[in-house]
Amino acid sequence: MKVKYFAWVRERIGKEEETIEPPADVRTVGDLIDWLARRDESYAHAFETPRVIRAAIDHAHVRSDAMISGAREIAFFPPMTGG
Amino acid sequence: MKVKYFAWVRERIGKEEETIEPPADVRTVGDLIDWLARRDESYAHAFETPRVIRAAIDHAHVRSDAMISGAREIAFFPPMTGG
Amino acid sequence: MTTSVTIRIQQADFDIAREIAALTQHRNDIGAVVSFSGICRDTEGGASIAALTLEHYPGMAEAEITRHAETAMSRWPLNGLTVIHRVGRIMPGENIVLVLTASAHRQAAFEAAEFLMDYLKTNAPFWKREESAKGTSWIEARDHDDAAAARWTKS
Amino acid sequence: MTTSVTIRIQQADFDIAREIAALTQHRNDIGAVVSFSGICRDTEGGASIAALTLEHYPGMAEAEITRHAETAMSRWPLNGLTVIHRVGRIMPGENIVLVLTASAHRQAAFEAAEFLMDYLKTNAPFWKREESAKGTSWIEARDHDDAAAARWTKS
Repeated sequence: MKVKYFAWVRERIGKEEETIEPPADVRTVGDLIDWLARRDESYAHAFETPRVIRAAIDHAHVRSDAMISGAREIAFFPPMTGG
Repeated sequence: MKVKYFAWVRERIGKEEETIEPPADVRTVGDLIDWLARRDESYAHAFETPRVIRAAIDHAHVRSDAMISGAREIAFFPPMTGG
Repeated sequence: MTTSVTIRIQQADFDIAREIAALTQHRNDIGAVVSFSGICRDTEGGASIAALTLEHYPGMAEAEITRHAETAMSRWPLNGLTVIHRVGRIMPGENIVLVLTASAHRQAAFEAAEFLMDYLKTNAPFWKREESAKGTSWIEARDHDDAAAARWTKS
Repeated sequence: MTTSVTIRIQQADFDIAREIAALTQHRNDIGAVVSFSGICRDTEGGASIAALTLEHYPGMAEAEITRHAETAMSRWPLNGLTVIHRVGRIMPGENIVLVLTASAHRQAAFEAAEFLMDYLKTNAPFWKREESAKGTSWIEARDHDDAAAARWTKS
């Protein structure tokens, strides 16, 4: 599945997007955050405060307990500050 | 004192303004409406429903119990429909 | 904070973009501008209308709008506001009234604009007469405009 | 009642007068147009800023705004609405966002514009980075924006 990062999540990880293949036991958005955070220091830094991370699956906001199976695109970003 | 009329009050009375000298026992805006309504049929028609008549003394909204002594200009008009 | 206030009663149409530019130019402390334009509709209460004629009480109209503008400025942190009310004959599709409010924050700009419009509807001495196929008649005040204005009265 | 909806995300500035004209032309059933323009201020939380850079999530930003536009149209009797959000580098005094709502009645136009702005602030995937003398930093979301958006949720 494709993962996208925005704002300071993107800056900390150092990339805009990537394709990942998480193991089968990574079932929810929260699981995916934990799994990504263990990859290296950049990811750990980006996801150090999971509480403030927002997520979207296929362009719709989701909570951390949302299931990721079937997702084409998952995005992680900080709270939004548009408008 | 000068009296001004607007909208259908003006149309019914048939004049925009006039100078009047009410007797001393005409003390309030309500008294003045009663006194004017007795003048002739046009005034009676204009003031036939005193409840809907709005009044202003010297450019400020007043209620029917407001005293008219000292007023330079008194205006009568229907409820406002601007905006 | 300087506050610029513009109040005009005029026959001529207004240009919203020009009025916004006048309110915001040469300053960078404004974060939010709300504009309300009231437009003449071609129906009123279900009946088709050909035109409106707006009558006002010169002197008092300006005084009432100024008083409410001062109330708005004391109640909300505004950088400026503009009220333009047209009078005379106005055709469907044409502008009737413009209220502009500018503030650092959106909530203040929205609330002040609503407050000014609610009071213009109920307290500013303007009267609308409509022309239709049945002749001309004065538009009646609506109770829900009074109710809208009453919500700004502190209890 | 036909409803015209325009949603754009663009680098270029917008022209409020042109957008209002596009929303209202060739129709005489609109009685009220509310516009909200959000403008880049030269201070943010007391500190001076030199510029903002707006980042967005292409695809999702349009989808979110469209979703909220549809909610607004189902909740209020609107003749049309326009949302334009700029992205890229924006200097103090420049426009950031425009929301226009048109309705037969002023209350609907005001409420729908406030609703859309509150949701844009909290739910639309845009992020502001500010440039100041101290370097660049991401602007933090404010709790009172979440509170403002929450008031539209039916309980």
